[in-house]
Amino acid sequence: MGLLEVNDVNKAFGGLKALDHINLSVNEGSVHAIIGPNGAGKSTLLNCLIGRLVPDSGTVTFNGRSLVGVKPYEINQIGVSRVFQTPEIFGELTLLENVMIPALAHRDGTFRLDAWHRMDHEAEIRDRAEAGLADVGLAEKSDMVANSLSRGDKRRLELAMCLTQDPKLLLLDEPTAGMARHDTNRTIDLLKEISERRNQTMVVIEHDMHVVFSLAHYVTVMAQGGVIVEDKPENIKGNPKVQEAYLGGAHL
Amino acid sequence: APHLFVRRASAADYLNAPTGSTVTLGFNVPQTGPYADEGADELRAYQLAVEHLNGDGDGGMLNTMKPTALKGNGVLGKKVEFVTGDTQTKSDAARASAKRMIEKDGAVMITGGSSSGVAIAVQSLCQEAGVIFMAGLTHSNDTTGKDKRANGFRHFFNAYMSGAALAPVLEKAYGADRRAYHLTADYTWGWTQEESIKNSTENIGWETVETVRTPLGAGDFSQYITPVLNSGADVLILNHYGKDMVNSLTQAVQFGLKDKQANGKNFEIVVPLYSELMAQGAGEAVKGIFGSANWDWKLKNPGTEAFVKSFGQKYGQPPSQAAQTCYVQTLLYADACERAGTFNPCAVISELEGFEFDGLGNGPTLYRAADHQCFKKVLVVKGNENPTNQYDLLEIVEEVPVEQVMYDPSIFGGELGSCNPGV
Amino acid sequence: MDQILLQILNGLDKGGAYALIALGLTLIFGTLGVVNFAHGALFMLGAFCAVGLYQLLTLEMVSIDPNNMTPWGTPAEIRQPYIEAWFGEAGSTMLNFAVPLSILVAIPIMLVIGIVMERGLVKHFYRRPHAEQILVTFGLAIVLQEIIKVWFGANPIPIPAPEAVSGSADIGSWFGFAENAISYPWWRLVYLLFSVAVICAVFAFLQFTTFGMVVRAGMADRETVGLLGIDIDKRFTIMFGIAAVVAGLAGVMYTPILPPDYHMGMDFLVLSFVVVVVGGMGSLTGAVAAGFLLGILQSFASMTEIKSIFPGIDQIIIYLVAVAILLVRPRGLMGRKGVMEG
Amino acid sequence: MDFLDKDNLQNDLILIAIFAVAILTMPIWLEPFGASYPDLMQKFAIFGIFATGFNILFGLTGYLSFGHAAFLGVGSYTAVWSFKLLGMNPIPALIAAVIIAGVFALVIGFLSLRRTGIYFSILTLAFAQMCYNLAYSVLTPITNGETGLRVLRSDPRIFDGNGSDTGPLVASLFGIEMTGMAGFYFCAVVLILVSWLAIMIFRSPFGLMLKAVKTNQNRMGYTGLNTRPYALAAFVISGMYAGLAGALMCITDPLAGAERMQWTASGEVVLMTILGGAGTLMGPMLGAALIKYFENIFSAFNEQTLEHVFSFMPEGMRDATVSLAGLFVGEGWHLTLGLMFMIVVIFLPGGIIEGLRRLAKAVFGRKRPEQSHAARDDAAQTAR
Amino acid sequence: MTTTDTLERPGTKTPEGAPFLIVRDIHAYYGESYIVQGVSFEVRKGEILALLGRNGAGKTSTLRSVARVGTPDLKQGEIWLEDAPVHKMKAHEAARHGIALVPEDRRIIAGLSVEENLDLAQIAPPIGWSKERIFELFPRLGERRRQEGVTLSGGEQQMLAVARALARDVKLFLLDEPYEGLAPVIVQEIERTLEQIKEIGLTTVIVEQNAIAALHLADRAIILDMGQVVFDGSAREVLDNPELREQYLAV
Ligand SMILES: Nc1ncnc2c1ncn2[C@@H]1O[C@H](COP(=O)(O)OP(=O)(O)OP(=O)(O)O)[C@@H](O)[C@H]1O
Ligand SMILES: Nc1ncnc2c1ncn2[C@@H]1O[C@H](COP(=O)(O)OP(=O)(O)OP(=O)(O)O)[C@@H](O)[C@H]1O
Ligand SMILES: CC(C)C[C@H](N)C(=O)O
Ligand SMILES: [Mg+2]
Ligand SMILES: [Mg+2]
Repeated sequence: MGLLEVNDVNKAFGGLKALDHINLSVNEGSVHAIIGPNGAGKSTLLNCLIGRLVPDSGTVTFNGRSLVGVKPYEINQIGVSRVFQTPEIFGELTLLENVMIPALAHRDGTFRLDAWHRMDHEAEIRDRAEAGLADVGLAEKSDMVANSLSRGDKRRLELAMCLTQDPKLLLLDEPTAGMARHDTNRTIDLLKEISERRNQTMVVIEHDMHVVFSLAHYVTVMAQGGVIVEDKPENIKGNPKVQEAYLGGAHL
Repeated sequence: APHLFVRRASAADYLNAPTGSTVTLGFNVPQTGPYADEGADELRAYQLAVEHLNGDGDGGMLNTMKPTALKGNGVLGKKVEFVTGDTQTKSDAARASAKRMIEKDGAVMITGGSSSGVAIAVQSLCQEAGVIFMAGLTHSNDTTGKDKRANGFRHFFNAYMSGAALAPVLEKAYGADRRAYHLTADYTWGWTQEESIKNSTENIGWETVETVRTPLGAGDFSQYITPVLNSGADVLILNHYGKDMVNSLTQAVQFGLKDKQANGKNFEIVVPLYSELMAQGAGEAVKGIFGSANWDWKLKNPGTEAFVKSFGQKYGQPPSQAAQTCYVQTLLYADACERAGTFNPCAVISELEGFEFDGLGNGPTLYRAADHQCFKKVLVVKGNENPTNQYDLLEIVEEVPVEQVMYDPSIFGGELGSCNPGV
Repeated sequence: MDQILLQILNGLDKGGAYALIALGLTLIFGTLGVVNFAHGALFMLGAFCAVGLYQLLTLEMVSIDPNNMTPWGTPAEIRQPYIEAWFGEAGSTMLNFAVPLSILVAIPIMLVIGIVMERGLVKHFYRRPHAEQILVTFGLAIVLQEIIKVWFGANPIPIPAPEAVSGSADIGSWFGFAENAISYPWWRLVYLLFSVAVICAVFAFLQFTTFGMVVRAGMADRETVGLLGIDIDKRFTIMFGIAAVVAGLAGVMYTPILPPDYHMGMDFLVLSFVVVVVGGMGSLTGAVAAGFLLGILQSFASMTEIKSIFPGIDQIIIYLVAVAILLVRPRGLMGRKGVMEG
Repeated sequence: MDFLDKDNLQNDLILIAIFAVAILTMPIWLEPFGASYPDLMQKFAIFGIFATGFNILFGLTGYLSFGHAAFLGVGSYTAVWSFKLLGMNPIPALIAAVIIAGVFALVIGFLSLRRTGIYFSILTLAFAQMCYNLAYSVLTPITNGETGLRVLRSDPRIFDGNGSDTGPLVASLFGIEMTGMAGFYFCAVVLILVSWLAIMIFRSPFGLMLKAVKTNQNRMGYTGLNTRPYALAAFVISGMYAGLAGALMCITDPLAGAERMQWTASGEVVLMTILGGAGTLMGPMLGAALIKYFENIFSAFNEQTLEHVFSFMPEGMRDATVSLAGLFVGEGWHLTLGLMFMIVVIFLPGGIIEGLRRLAKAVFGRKRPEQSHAARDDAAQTAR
Repeated sequence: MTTTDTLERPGTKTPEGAPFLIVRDIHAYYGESYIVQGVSFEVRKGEILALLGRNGAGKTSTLRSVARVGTPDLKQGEIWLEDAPVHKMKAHEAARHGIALVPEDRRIIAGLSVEENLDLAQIAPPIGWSKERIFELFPRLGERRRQEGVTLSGGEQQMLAVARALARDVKLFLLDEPYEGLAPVIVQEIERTLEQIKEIGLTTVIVEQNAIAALHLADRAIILDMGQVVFDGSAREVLDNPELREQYLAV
C-alpha cells in the first residue's frame, strides 16, 4: 500500500463535478506528477488532501490514517506540506521569519505557549531556516519583507518553508510557474536532490513538461475531474489521449 | 516634584492649608457630554461667587445673606482663586479631576457635579483625602442618606422632598383617585426618586400600576411608552433627568398622552425633578406639566433678586437652579471658614453643622447637623402655558413650607463618620 | 392583542429608523470599506441642518421695549421672527414646515460635506489600516461635534414637526379596533414611510445601475479597476456623498422625535455599527433586515411581561441578538465573503 | 532579523533599565509639564499597562477588540470585592483581579475568536456592552450600579476588618498607604515588570506566532499550527493586563464604577494604542500618557489660567488670544483631542513612534549607526 | 553579444515607421527601493516586443510603470504613446488611451462573477471585443460565466485576465507572463490568439519566462537585468546568440 491512497474521491461545486471518482496511490519515495488541462481538478484534489476541502465521498488515507475531515494543521503535523498555486506566505514578515515559523511548528507541534523563551536563543531554528533559504537561493534576501519579493521569489520562499518541515509528503502546485528558466532548472535540481537524498515523496502539479519529465517517476493525467491515464513518464509522451487533451503540439 | 512632599508635610494641621495670600477652591463640573450646558451654568455661578467674595462686582447675595461673616475681602483675608475641571459626568473622570485639584493645585474645597453618582463618588474621595465637598446638583436621597460623609454637604433638595412637596399639589390638581405608571431611569438616582414619589403618591391614595425601568440614554423611549397607552394608568410619572427626560417627555407627548382620556379623566404627565435646561430642551412638551424644583429665578425675595441681577447683568440671562445652588454652596463655605477663623475642615464642618441662615434665595434654611442636608422651602412648578419670554419656561405653583418636606435623618441609614482634615 | 400590534408597529418604526441610520453607514463601511466613526457626526450634522434652518426661520427682529425691564435691570426686548414680519401668513407656514424644508436644504449641504470629507480626508485612508481610519474619523467626529457645541450649545434643541402630522393617528380605528386602542404618532409613521422610500431609492440606484458593482469591484481591487479605465476615485467620492446625504436625511427627519444635541451622533454610533455588522458586511439588504429585526426585538423585549421574566433584557437585547447571530452565521445575516474579515 | 543579534538580551536589559529609570523619575521630569502629581502619574502607569496589554492582542495578532474595557471593569470589581472580603492588602486584590479577568477573557475570547475582522470586533463590543449595562442596573447588588462599588466600614474584611477602624479606607501594603506617591511607585513597579513581560512576549517564538496570525492564518494552518489557541492565549493575556490595570485603579483609589466598561472606555484604549503606534513596544504607553495628559491637564485650563499664560501680551491682543485659545482648552479640550487624533494619523502614519522614527531619520540621516533595539523593532513593526 | 547603450535611441535602428510607444529613461521606486533604473525602449506600431530577464529583474515593475499603476512610483522619465504623454496620466487615463495590462497575478476581482469581471472592463470607453466573441475564443469561460471569478482554476483565471483586456479596445497590450500556469494546449491557443492580434496590428509588449516561446512570437526583444536594459535587438538575435541566452536567460 502506498503512503498516500486516494480512493474513489468525488467533489462537486454546485453542478460542476470537479473530482469524479478519483483514485490515486503514491508510493513512499516516489515523485508523482499530476498533469492535465486547466480546470481538470488538480488543485481541487490537493485541496482535498490538505483539509482545505472535504471530499463529498471517497477516502483519503495517509500513512494508514484517514485525512477526511481532519483539520489542516493536524494534517500538516502528520507530515503533509504544500506549496500553493498562488503563494501563501506571511507577507508582512521577513523571509527568515517566514521560514522559522514552519521550523518551529515542526519542532514544537501545533501550539506552544513559550512566551518566556527568547528567539535569540533559538540558534538551531535559525540555522535551519537559513539553510532552507539558502537551498532555494534566497539567503541574501533573508531580511526582506516577504511582500516585496517578486513573484518568482515568493514561490521559492514558499518552497523553502515547506522543505524546512521535512514533510513525509510534499505537495507542489506548480512550483516553478513564473520562475526564470535558470531558477526552474535549479529548482528541478533541488527537488531531485531532495527526492534522492531524503527519499522524499512528492506530488507535483506542473504545466512545464520539462519539469515533469525531469522529476517524475509516475505521471497521472487528469481531465474534467477524472483520471485518464496513469503511467511512467516515458509512456505518457506518446499517449494519443494525452496529446489530444493536454499537450497539443507543444514543444517538449 | 519635591514640593509634593513638602506640601504634604507642611506644618499645618490640615491638608492644603493655604500658605500664601490666596486660597484655592476646586470647581468640578461636567464640561463635556450631555450635561455640558448645565456645567457651564454652574461654572458661571462659581465665577460670580468668587468675584463677589473677593469684593468685585455688586456683591450679589453677600449683601442679603443673614447672618454673614463675609466681608468681601476674600476669605480670611486671602484672595479666592479657583481651579476648574471636567467631570464628564463619570465617576472616574470626576475623581481624577478632583484629585488633581487636591494633589496638584492644593484646593481646600471641592464643589460641583451634576449627577448623584458623581457627587457620591467625589464626596467619598474628599472624605478620604481630607477636604470639604460642597455638592452641586445631586438629587438622590443617598447623597446625604446612606452615602453621607462628614466632609460632604448638600444644599440641593432630594427626591424625598420632591415627593413630599409634589403629592399634595398633585392631589389638589388631579384628585386622589389616580393610577400612576412610572418610567424610571435604571440607576440609583432613578430608583430613589421612584421610591420617594411612589411612597408619597400612594400616601394620598394613588395607586401604582407599574414601575418600568428604562436604560440610561435610551434615546428612543417609544417601546416603553406604547405599553402605557392601554395599561389602565391615567398618570405617567417620568423619573428621568437631562436628555433622557427631554426625550421621554417629548415622545410621551407625541404619543398623544397629554390629550388622552383614561378612566374618564384627562391623562396627565408628571416630571418630579424639573430644570430650566430640560424645559428648554423639551420645548412645547413641558406646557402644563407639574414638577418640583429647588429654586427659580422668578422667586420674589431679596436674595433671589440680588442674585438674578448680578448674574443677569454679567451673563445676559437668568441663572438656573444649578447655578444658584452652586453659588450658594460657595458662599456658605466661605462664610463658615470666616466664622471658624480657619480653613481646617473639621472647624468648618462644625460651623456648617446646624447653621441657620436666610437671604440666599430659598428663605430660612437649616444645614442639618445629622446628615449635612439643607432644609428649606421646595418649589412646585409647572411648565408655563404662555411664556412671555424665552426664559419664562416654568411657572411657580407653590412654595411648599419646609415642615412638609422635613424627615427623620435616620430613615435613610448611613453614617457620617468623623471629620477628616487630611493629615 | 392591541398591545402586541402596537409593539409590532413600534418595532417596525424603530427598525425603519435603525435601518435608515445604518444605511448611510453601510454605504461607507460595508461598501467602501472605511471604518467611519464619523458616521454619527454626519447624522448629527443632518439634524443640525434642520436646527439651523429652523433657527434661521425663527431669527428674531429684536427691538428694545421701552416700557419693560428685565429682572436684572437691563431693558427688555421685543422679539418677532423676521419671517413672520415679512411674509405674514406664508412665513408662518414656512416655519410650520421647517423640517420638510430642511430636507431640501440638507441634501446639498450634506452632499458637499460628504464630498469635502472624502476628497480632503478619507481619500488618503482607503489603503491605510483600519485602525488608522478609526482614529482619523473618530478625531473628525469629535471636532465636528465640538464645533456644533460651540455654535449651538450642549442642550437639546426641540424642533416641532409640521402641525398636520404632530398629533397621533388612531390606527386601530382603521382596522376596526376600538377607538384610540392603537394610536401612533403621525410623525413616526411619516418617518417609517420616509425610511422605506430612501432605502428603496438607494437600492434602485445601486441595483439598477452598474455603479454598485463598480464600487464593489473597486473596493476589492482598486488597481485593477483603474487598469480597466474606470476612475474609481470619482465613484468613491460620489458614493461617499450619497452616504452623507442618507445619514443627514436620517438626522433631519429624526429631529421631531428626538430634540437634537451635539452628542446625539455618538449615541447612535455603536448601534449603527452593530446593525451593519449583524446585517453582514457589504450587504445593503442585510443592514436593512438587521435594522428591522433589532428594532422589533427591542420593542418586544421592553414589554413588561418579558422584562419580568428576564430582568434587564431590554438593555442588552440588541447585543444579545448580535452575539447570537454572529455566532451562528459567520458573516451576519447576509454578509459577503471577504469583506472586512481580515 | 534584529532580534537574533547576539547581544540582544543585553539590549533589552538596557532598554528596560532606561525605561525603568524614566518611569521612576517621572515626578522630576514631569514637573515642568504640570503633570507631576500622583493621581495623573498613577493614571499614566495604569493606562500604560492597559494599553500595553491591549497591544499584545491588537498589535501582534491584528485582532481589534472593542470590548477590552470589560476586563478592566471586571478587574476593578474583583479588586474591590477582595478589599471588602479579605482586607485592604493590594496583593490578593491584584491576583484575584488578574485571575477573574483572565477567566472572563477566556470565555469571551473563546466565543469571539470564532470570527475574524469586524465580526470579531463587534462580538467583543457586544459582550462588553452587556457587561456594562448589566453592571449599571440589574447587577447593582454586586456592582453598586451608578454610584460605584466601594469599601464600607461594615464590610467583613476578614484579615484586617477587626479592631478600631478609623483610618481611611485605602489599600495599604505593609502599612504603606497606596495613595499618593506610594501608590504611584507601586503602579510604576508593576508597569516595569509587565513591560518586561511584554518585551519577552514580543521576542519569543510565541510572539512570532502571533505576528503570523496577523499576516496569514491560512498559511499557519497549512504549516501545522493551530491558530485559535494562539489568538486565544493572546486574548487572555491582554485581558489579564486589563484586569491588572483595573485592579491598580482600585488599589490607588478604591472605587469601581460601571462606566469603566462602557464602549467609550474600550474605544479609548484602542485610540491610545493606535495613537502611539500599534505593534510597537513603547507606542501604546506613549499614546495612553498623551490622552490622559490631555484629559487631565487641558480640561483644567480656564480663562483665569489662560490670562496668566498670556499676561505678557497687550490687553486687546490678550483678550483675543485668550478667547481663541479658550476654544481649545477647558470645556473645549475634546476639540484639541480630536484635532490631535487627526493630525497624528495624517502626518505620522503608524502613530507617534513612527513619527519619531522618521524625525530621527530626517535629523540623523539615512544611516543611523547605533540605533536602539526598540526603535528598530518598532520601525520594523510599523513599516508593515 | 550585443548590448545597446541605453542612451541611444533604439528607434533609429529600424527606419520603417515612427515609434508608437516611447519609454525614455524611466526610474521607479517602491518606497525607497530603487527598482527601475533608467529603462528606455521604443515599440513601433504593430510590433511585438518581448521583455525578458530573470526573476526580480524589474520586468513587472517596468510594465506597471508604463500602465501607470500606483506602485512602483514613477519618479522620473517620459512615456509617450503616439503623442500622448502617458507619464502624466493616472492608470485609468492611460487605460482610456488604450493601454491594457494583463497583470502577472491575474487580479481577478473577488466577489464578481466571470461575466461581471468582463462587464467591468466594458464600462469605460473604448470598448473592444463583445462578450460573445470572447466566449467563442474561451469556451471554458462561457461555461462558467456565472461562477465567481476567483474560484476559477488558475489557468481559467489567466484566460479571464486576457479576456478582460480584449474586452477593451486596446492600442497597446502589456502582457505579464500570460502563459503562466496554462496547459500547453491553451498556451498554443493563446499564442494563436496573439498571432491573430498581431495580424490586426495591435502593438504588444510581452513579459515571459518561457523565453523561447516569447521569442518565436516577438519581433524584437529587450533583456532587463537589475532594473536596467542590457540588450535591445531583434528576437532572432537572441535566439541565435546562445551566449546571451545563457547569461541572462539561462536557456
Ligand atoms: N470554490 C469553487 N467553486 C466553484 N467552482 C470551483 C471552485 N473551485 C474550483 N472550481 C472549479 O473546479 C474546476 C477544477 O479546478 P482546479 O482548480 O482543481 O483546476 P486545476 O486542475 O488546478 O487547473 P489549473 O491547472 O488551471 O490550475 C475548475 O473548473 C474550477 O472552476
Ligand atoms: N511591492 C514591492 N516593494 C518593494 N520591492 C518590490 C516590490 N515589488 C517588487 N519589488 C522588488 O523589485 C524588484 C523587481 O521586481 P519585479 O516584480 O519587477 O521583477 P520581475 O522581473 O517581474 O520578476 P518575476 O519574474 O519574478 O516576476 C525585485 O527585486 C522585487 O523584490
Ligand atoms: C442632576 C441631578 C439633579 C439629577 C441626576 N440625574 C442625579 O443623579 O442626581
Ligand atoms: Mg490549479
Ligand atoms: Mg514579474
